[in-house]
Amino acid sequence: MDKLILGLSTTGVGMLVVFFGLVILIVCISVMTMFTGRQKAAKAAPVPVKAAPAPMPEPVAEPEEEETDDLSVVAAITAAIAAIWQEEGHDSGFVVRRVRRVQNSSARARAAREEQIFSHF
Amino acid sequence: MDKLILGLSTTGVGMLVVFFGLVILIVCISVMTMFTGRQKAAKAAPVPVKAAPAPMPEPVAEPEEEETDDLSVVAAITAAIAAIWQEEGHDSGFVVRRVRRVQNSSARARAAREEQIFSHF
Amino acid sequence: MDKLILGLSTTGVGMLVVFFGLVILIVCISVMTMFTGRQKAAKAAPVPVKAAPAPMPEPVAEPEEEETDDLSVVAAITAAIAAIWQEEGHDSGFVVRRVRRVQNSSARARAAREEQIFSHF
Amino acid sequence: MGTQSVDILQTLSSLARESGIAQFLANPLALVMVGIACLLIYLAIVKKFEPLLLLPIAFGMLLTNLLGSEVYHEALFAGGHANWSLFGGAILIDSPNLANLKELVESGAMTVNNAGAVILNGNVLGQITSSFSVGAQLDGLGRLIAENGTVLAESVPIIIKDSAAFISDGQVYSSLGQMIATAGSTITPGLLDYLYLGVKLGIYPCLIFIGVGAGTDFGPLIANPKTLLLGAAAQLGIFMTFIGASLLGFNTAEAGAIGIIGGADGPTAIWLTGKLAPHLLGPIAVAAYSYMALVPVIQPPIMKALTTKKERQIVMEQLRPVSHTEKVIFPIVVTILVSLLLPSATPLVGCLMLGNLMRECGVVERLNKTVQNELMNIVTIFLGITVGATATAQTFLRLQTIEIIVLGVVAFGMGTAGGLLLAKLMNKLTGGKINPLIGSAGVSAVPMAARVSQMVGQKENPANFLLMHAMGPNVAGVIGSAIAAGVLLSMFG
Amino acid sequence: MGTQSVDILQTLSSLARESGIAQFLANPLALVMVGIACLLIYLAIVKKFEPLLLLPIAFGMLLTNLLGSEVYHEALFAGGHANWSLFGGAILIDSPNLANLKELVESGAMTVNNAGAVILNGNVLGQITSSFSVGAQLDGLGRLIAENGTVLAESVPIIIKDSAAFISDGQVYSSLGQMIATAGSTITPGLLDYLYLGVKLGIYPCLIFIGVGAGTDFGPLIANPKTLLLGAAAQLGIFMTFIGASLLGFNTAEAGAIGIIGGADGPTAIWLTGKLAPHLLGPIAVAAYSYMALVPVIQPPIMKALTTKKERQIVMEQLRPVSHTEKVIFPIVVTILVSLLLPSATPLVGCLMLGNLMRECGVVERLNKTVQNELMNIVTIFLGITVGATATAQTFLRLQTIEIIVLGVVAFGMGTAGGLLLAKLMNKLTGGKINPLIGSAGVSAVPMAARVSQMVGQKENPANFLLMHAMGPNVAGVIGSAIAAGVLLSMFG
Amino acid sequence: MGTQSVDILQTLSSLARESGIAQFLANPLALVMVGIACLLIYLAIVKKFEPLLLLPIAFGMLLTNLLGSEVYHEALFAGGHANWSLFGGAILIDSPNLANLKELVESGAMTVNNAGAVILNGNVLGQITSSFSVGAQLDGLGRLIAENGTVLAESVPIIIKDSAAFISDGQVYSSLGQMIATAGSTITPGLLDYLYLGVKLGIYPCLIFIGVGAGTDFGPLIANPKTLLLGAAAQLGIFMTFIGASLLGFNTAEAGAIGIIGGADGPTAIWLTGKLAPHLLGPIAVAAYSYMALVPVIQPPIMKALTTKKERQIVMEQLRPVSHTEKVIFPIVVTILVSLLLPSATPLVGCLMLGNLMRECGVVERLNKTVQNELMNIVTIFLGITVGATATAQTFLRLQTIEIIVLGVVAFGMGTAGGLLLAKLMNKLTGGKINPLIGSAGVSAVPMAARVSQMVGQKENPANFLLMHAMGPNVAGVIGSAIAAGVLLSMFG
Ligand code: NA
Ligand code: NA
Ligand code: NA
Repeated sequence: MDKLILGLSTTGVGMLVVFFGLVILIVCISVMTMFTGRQKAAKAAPVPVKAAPAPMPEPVAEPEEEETDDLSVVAAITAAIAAIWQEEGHDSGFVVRRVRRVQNSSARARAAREEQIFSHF
Repeated sequence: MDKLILGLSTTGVGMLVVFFGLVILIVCISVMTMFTGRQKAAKAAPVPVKAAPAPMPEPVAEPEEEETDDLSVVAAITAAIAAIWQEEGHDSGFVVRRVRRVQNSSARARAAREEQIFSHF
Repeated sequence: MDKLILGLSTTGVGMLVVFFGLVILIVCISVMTMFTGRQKAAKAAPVPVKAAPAPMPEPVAEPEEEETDDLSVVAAITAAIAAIWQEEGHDSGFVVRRVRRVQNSSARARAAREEQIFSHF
Repeated sequence: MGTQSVDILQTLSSLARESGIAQFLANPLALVMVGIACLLIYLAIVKKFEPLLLLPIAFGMLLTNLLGSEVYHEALFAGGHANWSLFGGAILIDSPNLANLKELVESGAMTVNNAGAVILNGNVLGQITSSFSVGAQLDGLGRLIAENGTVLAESVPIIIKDSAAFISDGQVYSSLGQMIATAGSTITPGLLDYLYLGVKLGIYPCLIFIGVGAGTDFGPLIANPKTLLLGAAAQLGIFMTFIGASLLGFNTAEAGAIGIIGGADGPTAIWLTGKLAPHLLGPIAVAAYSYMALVPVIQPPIMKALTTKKERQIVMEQLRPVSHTEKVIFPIVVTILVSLLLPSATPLVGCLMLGNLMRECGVVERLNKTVQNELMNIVTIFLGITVGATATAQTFLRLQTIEIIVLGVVAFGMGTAGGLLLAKLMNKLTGGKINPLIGSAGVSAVPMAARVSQMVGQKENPANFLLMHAMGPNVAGVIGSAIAAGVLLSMFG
Repeated sequence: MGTQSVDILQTLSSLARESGIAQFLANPLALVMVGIACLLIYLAIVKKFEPLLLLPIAFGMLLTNLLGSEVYHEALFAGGHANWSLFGGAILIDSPNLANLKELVESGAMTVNNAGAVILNGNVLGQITSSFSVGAQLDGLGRLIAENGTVLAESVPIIIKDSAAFISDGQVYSSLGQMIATAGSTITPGLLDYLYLGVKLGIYPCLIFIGVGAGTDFGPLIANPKTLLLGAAAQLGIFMTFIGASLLGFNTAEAGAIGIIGGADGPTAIWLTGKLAPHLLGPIAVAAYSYMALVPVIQPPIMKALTTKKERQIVMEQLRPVSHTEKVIFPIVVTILVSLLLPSATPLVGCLMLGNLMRECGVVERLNKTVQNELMNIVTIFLGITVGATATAQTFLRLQTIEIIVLGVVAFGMGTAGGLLLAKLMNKLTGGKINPLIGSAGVSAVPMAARVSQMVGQKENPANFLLMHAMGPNVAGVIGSAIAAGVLLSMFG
Repeated sequence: MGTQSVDILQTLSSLARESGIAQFLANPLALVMVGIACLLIYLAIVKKFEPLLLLPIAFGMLLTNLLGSEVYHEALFAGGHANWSLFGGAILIDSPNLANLKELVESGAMTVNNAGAVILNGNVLGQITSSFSVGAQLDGLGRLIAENGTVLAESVPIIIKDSAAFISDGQVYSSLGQMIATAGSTITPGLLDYLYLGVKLGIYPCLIFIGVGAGTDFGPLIANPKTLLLGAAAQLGIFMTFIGASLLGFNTAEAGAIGIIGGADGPTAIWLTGKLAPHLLGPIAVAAYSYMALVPVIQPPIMKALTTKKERQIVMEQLRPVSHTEKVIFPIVVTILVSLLLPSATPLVGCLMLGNLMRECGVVERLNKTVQNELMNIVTIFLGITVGATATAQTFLRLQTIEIIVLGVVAFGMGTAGGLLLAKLMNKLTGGKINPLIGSAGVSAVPMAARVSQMVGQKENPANFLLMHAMGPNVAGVIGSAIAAGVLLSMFG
């Protein structure tokens, strides 16, 4: 019986603290959003385009570099071929796949390049 | 003389243990092969294709990523160009080199992707 | 006053040692250059081409792999497309950008490959 | 010729005595553990049960149970902390006259009570926690002197150094009752002993959390902050399991460590268990990672039982976009807030948020990449293999392991139910805007639990895309279980 | 029901007492530090002030000042070195009768003089550096015995272990006068305590220097070796700042550590400060990295003030190509030469040159890649976060931090001036072949200072490309400040 | 003015006394070592002798022999184990009256015999392995008390802490007879001291073996398991060299460490030498890696001498394909089997097979990639540079180094011959199906030895592709030499 009481009181304290912490966090996020989120979101139009229609979340572990590279290769080639084809007058059902990721990748590459300019050890 | 006797007996013990260990390993591999290898090998047709005709062993240290990327780039481009050429009717001694490695690479990329789906930390 | 004297004498000793060290280094580099640099530089013609006209120094921290890959992809594609175009008779203002880096990159890849042949752990 | 062939035979027989076969004959239970390790390897590779951690765990379990391999020594960590003097080569029992010890113990003159006090002829020599320095001292003549100066023994037979051990029959036993050393022996630490220090000192779980933070997108949570409540509700499983474990007879620290399985978060579970009940690391880690892999099996029936078909078909409105600024400020706010409330959760939450800040700030891309990949991979291997190494036959093949396995399912189930029920309530309060299925994602198990929400939802309504909405409670669950771990550590640490 | 609700209330009130809020109320200065940490995070992310290091430093500062987080403990490093026995769980004051201690101290019977000697009734018990083993011994009866055999105290109230602490009012204070522990307590080291060992033991800066060497091209310096002189002249800032710091009342070791800010080289500054004045690590690291980020702001006005428009317009002749052989021999020659002259600089210079040899030799490309990327990134995170963690309110919120900040600007300015003035002189001596602007690059801050030279030069003459010429003094400055660090360590270490 | 110029001169003369030049004048042999280090750097870079390890080894050798650099201290590892107390700052001789010590030693009253026993006036004080705690105790009055309570000395002049040192002329010498410290001094450990712990504690070789396993394809061996016998026969070189070394006067442990050079496997050699004869690490590592690079020079003449032209022309039939399942089960079977037989080989074989399992299982690709690349590269640098650092003039410039170099060639030659002869026998027994050239690949040296088989075979018959067939014995040799190392460790460890 003592053990049950101990368990129940622990549960009480524990759930109280967890809820209390996360409720305060909700308040903080709401305050933060009030100050930064909405206006910025209006200004920064391209950001939502990137974030919103994504049908899959970015997984916890990032995709392997190899995969990323493959994708950018595919996209770069597609773009190159498309350029040639268009200049040559072709227009036969050419499918450009996964171009979305390239934008992401080049954004990262840009960030990385910027970082190289501003930083060292 | 004592040292020679010690040396010879050490050699005796040592070579005996080494041979004993590796002979048992031979037995184990043979048993394992009996249960798994032959049938599976028959079933899994594509695996031997990959492993058998390789003229060079995979070195102990894997090739650098850069190199791998270069190779997949080469292969991807070759494939892309070949596709264009074929559609345009060319057929002049086009050499596709190192396509084998790409298959390997994409197999790895596939494994990596699968891993992302099933696992996290 | 004691502190000032201490400070000045420390400065004297410090700057003396720093200058002494670096002057000796100048002498050593000059001697080294006498023996190796000039002749070799004459022999190894392609090296200056790589080093001299570079408008930007290699930063302390190397560019991200991603960036390197992008560049080699760009260059490889450019080269591939150029090859097709030339064979097809095009010659319209085709711009080959950043080909310099590829040479660098392939030199590294070559070094890496060589290393794989000669070394293991 | 004669001498040398005798030498060979002697050496061979000594090798045979030291061989794994001989040691397995003396301790056949270890073979059972080898079998369990092979089973876990099978589950990791063929069934793809969280292989990134279960494979190293299983291989560590294999190595530690291949007797004689000497890669891991429980004695070095006896009593729940790293015994540095044993690492440094201290002699476990360091006495000129070991025979005396046996006599003293056998005659009943020297006893150790439950509290760990060593009693000789009715005098308390001291607490066996670190040494005799408090309460009794050895003088240079080898005599044992009590606090008040009384000579307790003219020739003291034992010096116990830094090891929460007790003595019986002239042997030293760990607090778990396992024989950890014969008198006079020293230990040469093995590879896994050194690597295990990263678990014992709480380093690996924090480093992994930096990588997890760098790989986590808190956008869905910021877009819809009230889903944080679901991440709180799903922690119910932790505390329900705590009650269950207490009732089964585990002490409070052990019960807390078992409960945290319900957090469905590997590094948090290992971090807390390493502090509260390190002797249970093996079973708890195995249970946590196995159940995380089984989330798609465990959750759907509970989800279907607790929700109606109509609820499961609810399509939620699209999340608002989240600005870069919000994403950058979020980790800083969470770190400060959680620390203000519950500083004991700071190491975990702080590391998670450091990684997330590296991800979102955009100016340290090379650090971000490294913490998510190489650092995380290296630490994962070291963590997995050493956590596995703690699972020896003596600690694993016990009734309590089965109890932990059973309690683990309960933990996951209760957590799922807790999240679902609050989601149902929120559904009612918001007039049907929230699909209760996203509540189950609050248990963490990122991103599996969110995918299960998506899957179950889409089965009822193919146009239903709950994934992004479930990611909110899912990542909230990580923060929630870190806070719960902090509470348990504060209360029972 | 009554008992259990009481339990809940008691637990909650205990949690509230331990909460960060309660601790901030008791120590509100820590909140100021949290604010400073947030400011530094802002500078790192938004203003891009060397974010690779300033972000981890700022986050470490945040974690350490979130009171109760227990991720870093100053006491473990009290006295400037790692106190291993405290890491191992030693009790700080280990006495059967703590009340006596307070009495003894209060009655004035026990005092500690400036030299750290503990004096009891006029007898020197010993130096508080490691323990009482020199000069006085505790016997098994708890009595303190002096060298000559005199019994100093029948029942000694204290045993101080491995901590350069002193005792007052029954509390232990560090050499900085901060209370580091209450009597009888032990410390459970946190994550950053363990990671900080890499700074304290001098490991991280050396590993980073391997990566820096692997990323540095010494070609421009080999092509034009006389630019090494500029790298020497720019070290003037170090020694001028040393004088300034001395005059402001810092002791010689501290003044040396502050002076090294003028070296404009992060790892060198942290390496030397870790050895000479570890209690100043926080402010010095923050100052060094902030000013390195501010080089484009600090240098141009000085450059314009000390050079004429005509000088700034000088176009330098193209550098000769440098052969592979020269580049490979260079690091070996530098290592040997610097060691012959000043062995105390070998760890830094040797590591720099090992990395450079890996880069240039062309046969260990995979090692070269790893030291420049993953190894450097991992170490950078650990270094940054732990250096930040040393910046507690007690050590950071002092007048001396402001003095260090001011002295840091002086250091950068004087270094810039030193390089410029020698470059002007060389310009005269070479008949106008050298553009004095490249002198300012001698302060290191690779490659920012060289870019500033390029930028200022191009503003006067758009056809002026000084970058490669400025890279010579720039990388020379790295070697120069490592040598200066060696001199300071030899003289005051 | 006068005072200050005197100060400058004093400081400069003190810097000159501490300078490398002054130290080389006092110890010119170190200069020879610098020359040898430069030669090895040349071999690594220009001749491409295993540069991945030889370059770090040579640079470590350079750093350690640049006197005064203080990056590595032999004393910390005197007696073959890490002396933790010296790491912690213990004073080497800690006595109130050092003059007494000299007197005692000079008068012959205190002596140390070969077994390390310290004898004072005919009484054995104790074994100098850890301290005087066994056999004799210091009391609080500084007197030395023997086991039986006899006061051995009224005022004992020495306390030796955790260092297998002996005393002579008031100085402490290591077991190798090198002076390791003057009385009263402490050691500040340097960078390589800390990094060397990874070698000393056996961590690095195991981690490298995980990477080697992940990079090794055991397919050819599984396809043709009888080639395992060739991997066994080639270990003959190890034991023949053991005999040779014994006859040259090395003790059994040293002879075992020298013999393992014949295993042609770097990590195995370093692992075993670190355990059996750490003072020989430098020469053995240099010999092992140099000869591995020279395999294409050493093996072909032996191969041609022991085989006929006809044998060398034999074309072997193509290997059967190996299934994924077999490749996954193989590492688990090998780990269990080797442990059953010889648990002392488990750390090496287990790590090799863990890496291989990661490679073959296909579900932990990110771990596989990291252990093969970043983890392996980082550990390789640390291993190489610290193994090189052990090669000081005192340990390297001895006759025994030349003996080891000579024995190393013998080891490689005998191993090659052993493999070839068994392959010839198998050729006869199988009716000519086996080309004896693949036998030489059994020495390990993966993949160089297999390439040599291919090369020699193709020279006689351009259509002869032996590479895949030689990979079987080649990787078998890795397992074989790990088992041989286990046997030697069991017998002489
Ligand atoms: Na959770
Ligand atoms: Na500098
Ligand atoms: Na071998």
